[in-house]
Amino acid sequence: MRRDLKIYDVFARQRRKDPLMHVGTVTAPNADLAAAYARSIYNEEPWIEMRVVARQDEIAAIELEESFA
Amino acid sequence: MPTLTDEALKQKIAAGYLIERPEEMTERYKKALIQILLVQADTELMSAPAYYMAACKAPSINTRLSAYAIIQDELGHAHIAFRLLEDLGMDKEYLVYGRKPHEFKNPYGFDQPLESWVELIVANAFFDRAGIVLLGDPFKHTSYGPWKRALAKVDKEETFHLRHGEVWMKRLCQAGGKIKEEVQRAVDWMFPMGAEWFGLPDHMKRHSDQLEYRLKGYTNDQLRQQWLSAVVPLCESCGVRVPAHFDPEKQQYVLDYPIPVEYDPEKKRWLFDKPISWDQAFERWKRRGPYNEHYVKMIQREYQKFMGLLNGYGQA
Amino acid sequence: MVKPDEARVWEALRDVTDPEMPISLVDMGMVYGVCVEGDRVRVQLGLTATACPAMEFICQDVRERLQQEGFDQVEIEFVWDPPWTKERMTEEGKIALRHWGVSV
Amino acid sequence: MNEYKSPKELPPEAQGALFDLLLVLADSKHLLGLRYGEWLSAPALEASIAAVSMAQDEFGHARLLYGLLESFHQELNLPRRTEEPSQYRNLELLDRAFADWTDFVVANTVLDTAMTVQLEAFKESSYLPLRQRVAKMLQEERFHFQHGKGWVLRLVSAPKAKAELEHRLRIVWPTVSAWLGKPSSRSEQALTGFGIQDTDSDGLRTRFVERLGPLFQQANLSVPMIAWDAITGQSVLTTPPDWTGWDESFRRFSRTGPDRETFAQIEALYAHSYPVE
Repeated sequence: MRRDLKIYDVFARQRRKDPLMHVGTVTAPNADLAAAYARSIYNEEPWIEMRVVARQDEIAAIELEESFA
Repeated sequence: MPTLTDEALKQKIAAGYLIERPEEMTERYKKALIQILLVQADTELMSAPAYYMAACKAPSINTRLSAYAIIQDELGHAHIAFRLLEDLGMDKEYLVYGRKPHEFKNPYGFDQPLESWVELIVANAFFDRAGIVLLGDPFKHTSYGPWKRALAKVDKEETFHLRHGEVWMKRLCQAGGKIKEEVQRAVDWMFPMGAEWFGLPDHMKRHSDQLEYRLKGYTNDQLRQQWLSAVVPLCESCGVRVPAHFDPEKQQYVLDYPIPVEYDPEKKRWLFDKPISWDQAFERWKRRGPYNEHYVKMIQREYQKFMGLLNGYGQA
Repeated sequence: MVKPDEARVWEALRDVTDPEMPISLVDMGMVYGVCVEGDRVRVQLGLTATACPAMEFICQDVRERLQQEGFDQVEIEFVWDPPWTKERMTEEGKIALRHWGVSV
Repeated sequence: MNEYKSPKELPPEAQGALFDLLLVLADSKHLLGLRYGEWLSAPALEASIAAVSMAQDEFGHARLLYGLLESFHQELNLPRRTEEPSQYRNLELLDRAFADWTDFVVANTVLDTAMTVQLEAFKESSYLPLRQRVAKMLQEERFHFQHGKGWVLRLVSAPKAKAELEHRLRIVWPTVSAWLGKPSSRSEQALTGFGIQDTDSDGLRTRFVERLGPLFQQANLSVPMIAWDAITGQSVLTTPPDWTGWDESFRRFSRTGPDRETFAQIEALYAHSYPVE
């Protein structure tokens, strides 16, 4: 991926009582574009709130581990 | 982490395990996944310029709007597939803007010009139905978690495209006369295009990694059957002829011509009396249809120029 | 007190879904008002977006469903004020239904 | 203040001025929709998606505004309009396809914002049908500016792209700034006098500059028509438009209308035999 682009995770919810859930990702050079892109790509539901966060700013508190179950 | 063998992976998948990250895959699994995702991505991407071409002939602001909504959805689906490929280590920018036209893996149907509103409608009814059938399969069966989740959105939106196609097809056919004849002409070239979409029949197909890794669950013939069982009754209810019917003995839909047959893309005409081998059909696909270059250019036109502008003073 | 005819229209509109999502127009909060006069009915709808690509489908479905209910003339009026917002969904729809005496 | 529920209730001079302005807006949004929609070839797939999405918003608004015009019963005469490009009243910068992505970004920030500023002036309009529709349109416009802003910030990170952007801004500025209306014209007096819009054209221009100024400032763009007043912290317009050749009812300097290619697409919308509602 080009160095000037970042991956952003997109979270949204439909109702006040719902938690924000992960709905997808976008790549963008800045936060304004990430938000505008997210809004036009993940428009399948009438979300009441949508947020984007740069993946590089997320840290794992619990890391997904391979399960042998 | 212990090295994962293909056999062990297959066992886990058979037990219902969902793969979430590249580290959990074998090379072979990854390769098969990339292959199937790339076909999806390219198909969605190249449907957009084809639909756009027809959208410019939309007969009102309302209809143009619905055509644009469909184009937006298709590009959105392509984006999702390319994003998934990016997470598997592929370069999304190169895949969209760097490849040569003939390197795109979309079906032959989206190498064809869609020249009227009627052709857009029939494409919605036939090609989007093919898309729903093909993607409904991994949505239900796939062992790759991120893909399965992403397909929820895709499935929802394709249902609208289909409804758009089917409602409009009925409306156009009810109008009768010249308009219905136009629908018939579109159906005549697009129906066999759709039937061919699903590829080699099962009895000719070698083993498939895509099935064994449960990237998908249905065979080509099963998928083609699903498509026929939606499309043939639609056409019958519209009073439009299609070269296929339901065979009560076999309890399935059968084609009235030997598939595959030769196609004349200039005249948009199938030569039903000229059967060809599947190898010859694949040859035709590889040579690409008449609008392959045009459509790819519609997507890529500005990118190089723009990167030049950005990079003019060494900006990466 | 709601007229029985209007309650019947609300109930019928519960069968009409937004073509883009399987939620009835009522639960979407898109039905702003219903007015019945004899075999004529006027339905006020708020669209989710000015560019709603499903506008024609919605009109057609509403017309067909209400003609089944015996209304010869179905008039559809689009309402933009107050604008439809996502918060009109479901809960609002249910409140409206209860208000009109239809069981939820 | 009076409230007008239909064109009939409007004083004649206000009726004419509002009809003109609504048609200017409807045609401009229609054409902006066409232009946005042409960008399947945006330099990023995500931007193509945003472009098609914004195209739909503009079409949706055009549809709504054309709907408002129907009640005027003035000769809209669509068939004649489709034969004659010069009848179109769109913002003249939309007459032909954008030359490149920089043009798109300029339209997305500057042209689109001018239309939004005009719509905002109807929020408390005395003309009820318009006031009722404007909130929805404004709600949908918000992300257009965010998209434009994101691209402006992207472009100015590269010197060559930045210079190009500044160059284009200088070209479009006089036209788009004039588009907000001519001071003391009869139509402006009617529109503000009867409370159809809440400020005069210079008031609109001030808002327009205040909206774009902070972005230009943040992006460190030099746009000579706007100056940053360090004392008030506001952006101010330095050069008023030159009104030579201005036609206030069309809000254009030239009456040529959209070019042939564009016009062919508009004609397609009416020249058909399909069963369209």
